[in-house]
Amino acid sequence: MRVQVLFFGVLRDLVGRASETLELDEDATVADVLEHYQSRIPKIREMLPSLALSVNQHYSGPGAVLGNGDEVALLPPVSGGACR
Amino acid sequence: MRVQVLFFGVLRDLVGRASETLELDEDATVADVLEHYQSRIPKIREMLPSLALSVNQHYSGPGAVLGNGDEVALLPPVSGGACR
Amino acid sequence: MMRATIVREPIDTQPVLARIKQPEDGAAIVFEGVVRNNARGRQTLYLDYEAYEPMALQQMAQLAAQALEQYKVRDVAIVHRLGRLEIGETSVLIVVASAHRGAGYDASRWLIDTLKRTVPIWKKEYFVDGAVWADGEPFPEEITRAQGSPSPRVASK
Amino acid sequence: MMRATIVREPIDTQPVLARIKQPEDGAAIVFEGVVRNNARGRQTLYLDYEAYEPMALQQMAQLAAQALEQYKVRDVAIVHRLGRLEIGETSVLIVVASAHRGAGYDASRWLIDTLKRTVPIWKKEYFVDGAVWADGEPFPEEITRAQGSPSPRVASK
Repeated sequence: MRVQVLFFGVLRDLVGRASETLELDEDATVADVLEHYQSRIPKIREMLPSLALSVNQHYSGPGAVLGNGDEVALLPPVSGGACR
Repeated sequence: MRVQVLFFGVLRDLVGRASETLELDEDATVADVLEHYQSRIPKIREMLPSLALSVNQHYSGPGAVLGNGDEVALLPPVSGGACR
Repeated sequence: MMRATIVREPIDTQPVLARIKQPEDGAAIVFEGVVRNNARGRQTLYLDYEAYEPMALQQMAQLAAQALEQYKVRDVAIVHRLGRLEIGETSVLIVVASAHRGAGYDASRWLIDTLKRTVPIWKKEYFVDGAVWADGEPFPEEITRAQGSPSPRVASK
Repeated sequence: MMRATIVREPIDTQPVLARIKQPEDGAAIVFEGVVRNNARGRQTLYLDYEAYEPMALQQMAQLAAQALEQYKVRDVAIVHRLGRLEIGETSVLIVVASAHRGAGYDASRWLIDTLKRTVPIWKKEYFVDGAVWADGEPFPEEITRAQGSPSPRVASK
């Protein structure tokens, strides 16, 4: 099955693109997506404890099971608003 | 000596005017001004614990000694702003 | 530019806010007190605000200065309107500009809370069946009352 | 009328405030987050804001609904701007209308605090000598992290 993976902020710079399509086994989870990018871009490994995840635009955990056509996003700590 | 006495809000309605000039003995205090209006308008007596006073536009107590030309005001609880 | 002003025309928030914001600010907090269509369950028609104007202005300027010092905000503006106000109109505007938002919120809230208890302004509420002076909030401890507060001269009599 | 909006043009506070105020309100509280001319001691030139737009909009709408429920305020509006912002420009606007001011201040503060930690928007800061993605605030407890948060499926591997 195929999922769409989106990258934002510093992650987009690291991956070098805003999104890509990933081919995964049936019953793959968000953790499998993370595994893929960790091995491709080692720097992502140390960022994991601060990253959040979403599936189809809702916050989600690494255990979430994916379906064909799902939209997964890797989200660095957010920084909207202005002042601290 | 003479002082100018100002009335605001509900006090102005009670006294029936916004200000008047009062003739006082030398060394009179704000308490003497209060005494004068209490005897003239008994209803003011029961309001005293909630009223504040000013002399020359600064909050003041009943003990303040007055001088010729001073401006004394009797101030009901204030209600500026809008909502509670 | 004055930090405290009293006006008799409708209050226009935008120019006050625009004037106060500076490049070093990270937050602007605006409070508008608005005339409500009801008071204690009765339908309000309109309000009349009156002030002991020179004293009110002085008190407002003093509150502004105190807010800058106590809350380390960069600038504040306080505007109060007098005269007849219709429902929905703004009677008081408080703008605070600050590098950090926490201090801004704290200063704004302290300013309106303190203004409502210490600045000599009174409102008369008009209903279909009559008008009354609004019950004010009690003066704070620090302000001596006409009776009941300790006062050396009176006590020694 | 939408309670949450994302725009790319300058935010104009006045119409949002005018639209939201109703006769039953006694207080309107406005928060504007403004682009500062400095960050951690360095002089900022400008900022770029980007968002995961559909999710950000959903999150903002959810925050608005939660604020109405938790704080009993009458209405709220949240506007965030994206793209390039110059110093002094408003990146986020939060307007709360309420019968009572205490609830209004509480809701306003909760909204900006929560928005800054949960709404997927990121800013890049441009300085004379380069650009960096701002360190975001850590996600709150309730949001599971990619690693380190308890998650049944991963734990059973």
